[in-house]
Amino acid sequence: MIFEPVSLNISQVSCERDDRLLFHNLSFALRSGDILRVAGPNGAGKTTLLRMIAGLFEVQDGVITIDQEPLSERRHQVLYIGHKPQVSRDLTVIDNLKFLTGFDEPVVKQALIDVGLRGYHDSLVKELSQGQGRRCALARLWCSEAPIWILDEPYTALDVTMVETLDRKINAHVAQGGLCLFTTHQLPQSLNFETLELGRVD
Amino acid sequence: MIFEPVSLNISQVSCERDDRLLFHNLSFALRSGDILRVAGPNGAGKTTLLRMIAGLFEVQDGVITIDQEPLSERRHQVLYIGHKPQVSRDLTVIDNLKFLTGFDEPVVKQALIDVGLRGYHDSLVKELSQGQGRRCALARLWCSEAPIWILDEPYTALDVTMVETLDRKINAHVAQGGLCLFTTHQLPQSLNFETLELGRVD
Amino acid sequence: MSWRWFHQWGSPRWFYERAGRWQLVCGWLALILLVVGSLWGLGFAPVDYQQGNSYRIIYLHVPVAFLAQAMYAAMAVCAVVLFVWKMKLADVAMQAIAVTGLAFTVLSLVSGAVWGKPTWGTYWVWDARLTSMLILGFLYLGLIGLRAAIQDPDQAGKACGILVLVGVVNLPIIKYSVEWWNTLHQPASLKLTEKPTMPASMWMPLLVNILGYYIAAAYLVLGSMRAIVIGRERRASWVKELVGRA
Amino acid sequence: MSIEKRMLARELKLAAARPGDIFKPMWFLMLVISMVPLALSPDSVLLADIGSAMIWVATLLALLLNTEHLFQSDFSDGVLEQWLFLDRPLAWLVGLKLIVHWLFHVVPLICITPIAGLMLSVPTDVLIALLMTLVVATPALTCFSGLGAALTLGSSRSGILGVLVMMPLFVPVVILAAGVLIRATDGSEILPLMALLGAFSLVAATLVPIAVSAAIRLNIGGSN
Amino acid sequence: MSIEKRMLARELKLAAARPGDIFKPMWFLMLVISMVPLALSPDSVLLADIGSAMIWVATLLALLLNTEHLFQSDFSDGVLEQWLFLDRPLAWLVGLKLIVHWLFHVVPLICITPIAGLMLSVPTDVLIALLMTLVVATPALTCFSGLGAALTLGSSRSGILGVLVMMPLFVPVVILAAGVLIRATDGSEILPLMALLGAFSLVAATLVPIAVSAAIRLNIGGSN
Ligand code: HEM
Ligand SMILES: Nc1ncnc2c1ncn2[C@@H]1O[C@H](COP(=O)(O)OP(=O)(O)OP(=O)(O)O)[C@@H](O)[C@H]1O
Ligand SMILES: Nc1ncnc2c1ncn2[C@@H]1O[C@H](COP(=O)(O)OP(=O)(O)OP(=O)(O)O)[C@@H](O)[C@H]1O
Ligand SMILES: [Mg+2]
Ligand SMILES: [Mg+2]
Repeated sequence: MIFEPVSLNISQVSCERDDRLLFHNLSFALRSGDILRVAGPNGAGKTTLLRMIAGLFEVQDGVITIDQEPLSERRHQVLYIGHKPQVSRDLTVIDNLKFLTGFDEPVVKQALIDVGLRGYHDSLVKELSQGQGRRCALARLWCSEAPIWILDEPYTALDVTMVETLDRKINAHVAQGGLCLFTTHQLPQSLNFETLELGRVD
Repeated sequence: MIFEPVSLNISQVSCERDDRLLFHNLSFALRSGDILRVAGPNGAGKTTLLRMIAGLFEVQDGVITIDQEPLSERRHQVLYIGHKPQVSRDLTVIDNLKFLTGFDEPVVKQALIDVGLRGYHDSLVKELSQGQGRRCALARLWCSEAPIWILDEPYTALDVTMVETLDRKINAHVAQGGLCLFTTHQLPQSLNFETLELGRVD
Repeated sequence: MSWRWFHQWGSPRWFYERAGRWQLVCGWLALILLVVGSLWGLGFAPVDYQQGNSYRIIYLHVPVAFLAQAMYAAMAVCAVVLFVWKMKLADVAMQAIAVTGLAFTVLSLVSGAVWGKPTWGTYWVWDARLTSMLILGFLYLGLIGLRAAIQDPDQAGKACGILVLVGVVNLPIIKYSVEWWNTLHQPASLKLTEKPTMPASMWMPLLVNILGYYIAAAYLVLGSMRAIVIGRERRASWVKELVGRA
Repeated sequence: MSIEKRMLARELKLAAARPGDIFKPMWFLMLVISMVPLALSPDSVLLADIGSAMIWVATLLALLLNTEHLFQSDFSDGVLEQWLFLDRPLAWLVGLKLIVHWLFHVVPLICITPIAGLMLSVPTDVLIALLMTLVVATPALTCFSGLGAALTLGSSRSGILGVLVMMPLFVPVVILAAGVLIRATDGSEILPLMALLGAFSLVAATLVPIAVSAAIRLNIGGSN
Repeated sequence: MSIEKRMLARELKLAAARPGDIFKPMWFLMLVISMVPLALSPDSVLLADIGSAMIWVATLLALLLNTEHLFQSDFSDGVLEQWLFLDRPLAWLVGLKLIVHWLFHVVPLICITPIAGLMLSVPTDVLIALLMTLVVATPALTCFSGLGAALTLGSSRSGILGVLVMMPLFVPVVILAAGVLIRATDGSEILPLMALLGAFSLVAATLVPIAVSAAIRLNIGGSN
């Protein structure tokens, strides 16, 4: 699959939380093929920025558009994976994924094999280890049709093998014309990304 | 502070979960000054092993002792930090720490400054970012009197500065005669540790 | 009583095979007793001068009511065994008994209600015996619900064990308090220490049926214990072997 | 699969994964109903007098408790925020969830009330009226308590707020239902009141999901 | 600071941080009490007859719902497992927690019952007896529902399961309290029954914390 060219524009966005100025008049644009790492120390506002772009946190000041259209029109073109598990603890791995992606059993099963959860299809999410749960959430990337990926610390809890697999997947995604924004405190080895440094403004 | 010499003995410990054999007849011993990293892929049983040693998961087969005494007698010599936040979301940072450590305001405040949470003393934990919340939990290490530290993925969500600070703290702890067991998928740069590899037995 | 005996009993495989044989014996014995008792009671025992033929529900109602109570006691014994000797089989028994016990409780409630309509003119009254039976039903339900809510079988077993033990301490208190609150139901008509008030031709078949139901209960419990053992050990080699053979 | 089908499939799976959620309210109802004679008196005449009202209040409570955490686990697992990325209005998805919840968790509750009625010796015609009021009124109650659940999602402190907001909304429903039951006991006409109740439920079912979706959006915005 | 002082300080802070937890049960009680006349009939003689029993059942329910999540947030935040590393028996800490819970969350509930009594025109002497039974009986009820909460900690969406599981065990308490109330209405001697209730509470308060701590240990063992 090749995505239509897509562009994400952030212009003059500012954010204040609890009287702390997180970022001020931030502007940048991403196009198909771009990978952007949002970096910064703990509490810099990375998660806040990502949630703003995903439309989960109200933009207080500034404008964010996808292909010149407001975010709310293009929700389904965005795939967001945040800090939370994103999967229901009481459902099996496969049922969770079927709901989240809308794909059928064979596709979803293949995705689970790709993330190394072969043999865990019918386990409940609450019976998985930390990293396995995270893998389950990330399996969505293997059956996603959204061009814009927003990943908040996707490498958390993953072992070395899975980190590499994920890097490969992100590369493949942007090669198809997608774009990816992510945060992490571990420097990815095999990604070709640009960095946006969020520092303490104060 | 210098700790009394302490030793931790794990002998012939096995564990099976959901009919998967995680480890079998595992034996090792740690003494004051040792740092051990428990490594292995996701789902290998690292968390399970650490919880067993901390006395939070029943030892099904085998014996674990501290200074030749059963674990249950020496509970208060162990400090365990796991996957969960370990702090209450509805309390302030400082109240959480005062409860967990039993130290008074000045000591606890210093610890918070050490982990870079100056200015957040009276924030509620739920208002912190992911990494700040983790820092709050780790601040316990700065006012702990337990010689045995068991840390399950302590580096998760921490930025580079804090990772270094934590490394220094662990080094200082073992220099004082403590011992430390931890897991992580990121290789620590400035620690001098031995590795126990947990693989899939099956 | 040697420890080996306990050890053997703790082995699921040993139990599964042995219990199959016991079950067979219990099944036949129960069948014979129940057929004899029921035919005798329903067909040949005399008509009651007050209640007419409707009293014949007694041949179901009374044994089932006895059993419902006895099974809770059996479960308490299992809980003690579980905590003292850490025998997994006791937990299996507890699980099996909870389900069977609930079934008997419901049966006794339903048979009592059906009997209540002709004799008291209503299906239900808030009488002590009936109320404490209802509460017993809720206790069984609680055990089943608790077990269903906890994923890990060992953990679920221990949680149920705690509940059973707390419940068994309370059961006499509940029964006593409910009796003090309101009593209307038939007083015991079969007592070990006194001569029964019923004619022998009425209580003899009842006795046969009571015995029959007890053995039938053993049959049911053994059956569900075997099923539970197989379910829990489904990945053990001996179960795979067994399934492979079948 | 269409999004609607996915939602339904998921709710079915969840209901199957947590069968307790279906039985618990029924069980609660029966327990409350059996506590009443214990606390009051076993006298069946008195019980029959207050029986239908007790059953109504107990059902209301069971429903409230059942709906209180309707969105909680989806919210804290981060699944609810994923709903925003689906190609449907949130209010529509919320409406679906409420309907499914009513079908799976409230209807079984209504089905068990006749047994409760028998135990409290409620006369048959009153019992029938009781059942009818419950069927007609519970959609409104479900919507309102769903709104309460959505409002209280975010912080532990808004707890009181959500519940206080809901309280005045229940009152008209309870008064109307009580009117129906009193008329049923007298043997007079119940249709006009039932129609009113039905209208109330209908309006609630169309408008409340919008409020619920606004509340959910609000709470997602505040979380990390 | 001693461990006991730390526990107490923390509970105080938590109570201050979640005032909703204190007001919600009171609100619930008032809701149930105001629903009863609405659903029944405003006839004050009937209300006075059933009033004290209704208040008792409503308080019981409010207490149950309040205690239902006693350990939940500490458990899921991983704070409860840290209790195991404190240099005190778990049962002792649990006992402390239960006492504090009773003081902060149950006593306010009892304090509000007189208002409920006035609303249902319960006579003053019965009201006094009602208050006394509540004070004496609630420790036992708190302990039992704490046990229910502890037993169901592990299952993620246990909801009111803990309540349902423990409710049958409340029967003796309810019956004894009802006995006291009936005697108070008659004007006869209530002391012996009160003594029985008190004894029950005392025994529960000493033994149940042990069962609770066993249940907590169990659930910590199963979690990650
Ligand atoms: C739902 C309704 C009823 C329930 C739950 C119920 C419950 C019980 C229980 C628990 C027992 C065993 C008592 C014991 O252990 O000593 C029992 C025995 C008995 N019931 Fe019922 N009962 C009900 C209705 C009736 C009715 C309507 C009658 C007939 C008038 C009746 C007649 C008896 C008799 C004769 C016994 C044997 C008493 C004895 O030998 O101990 N029951 N019932
Ligand atoms: N609550 C549970 N119930 C049943 N099985 C579980 C449970 N938690 C974990 N497991 C299983 O136990 C195994 C080991 O889990 P554990 O959490 O110890 O892994 P881990 O080595 O810490 O992995 P990770 O690197 O992902 O944290 C896994 O295969 C998992 O499926
Ligand atoms: N729910 C909240 N309420 C109030 N303030 C918050 C809330 N969540 C975060 N903050 C504040 O907003 C700031 C940015 O938080 P954010 O989660 O965006 O940081 P981050 O860059 O993602 O950090 P980390 O690397 O730790 O994940 C922090 O200073 C934090 O204190
Ligand atoms: Mg973040
Ligand atoms: Mg782990």
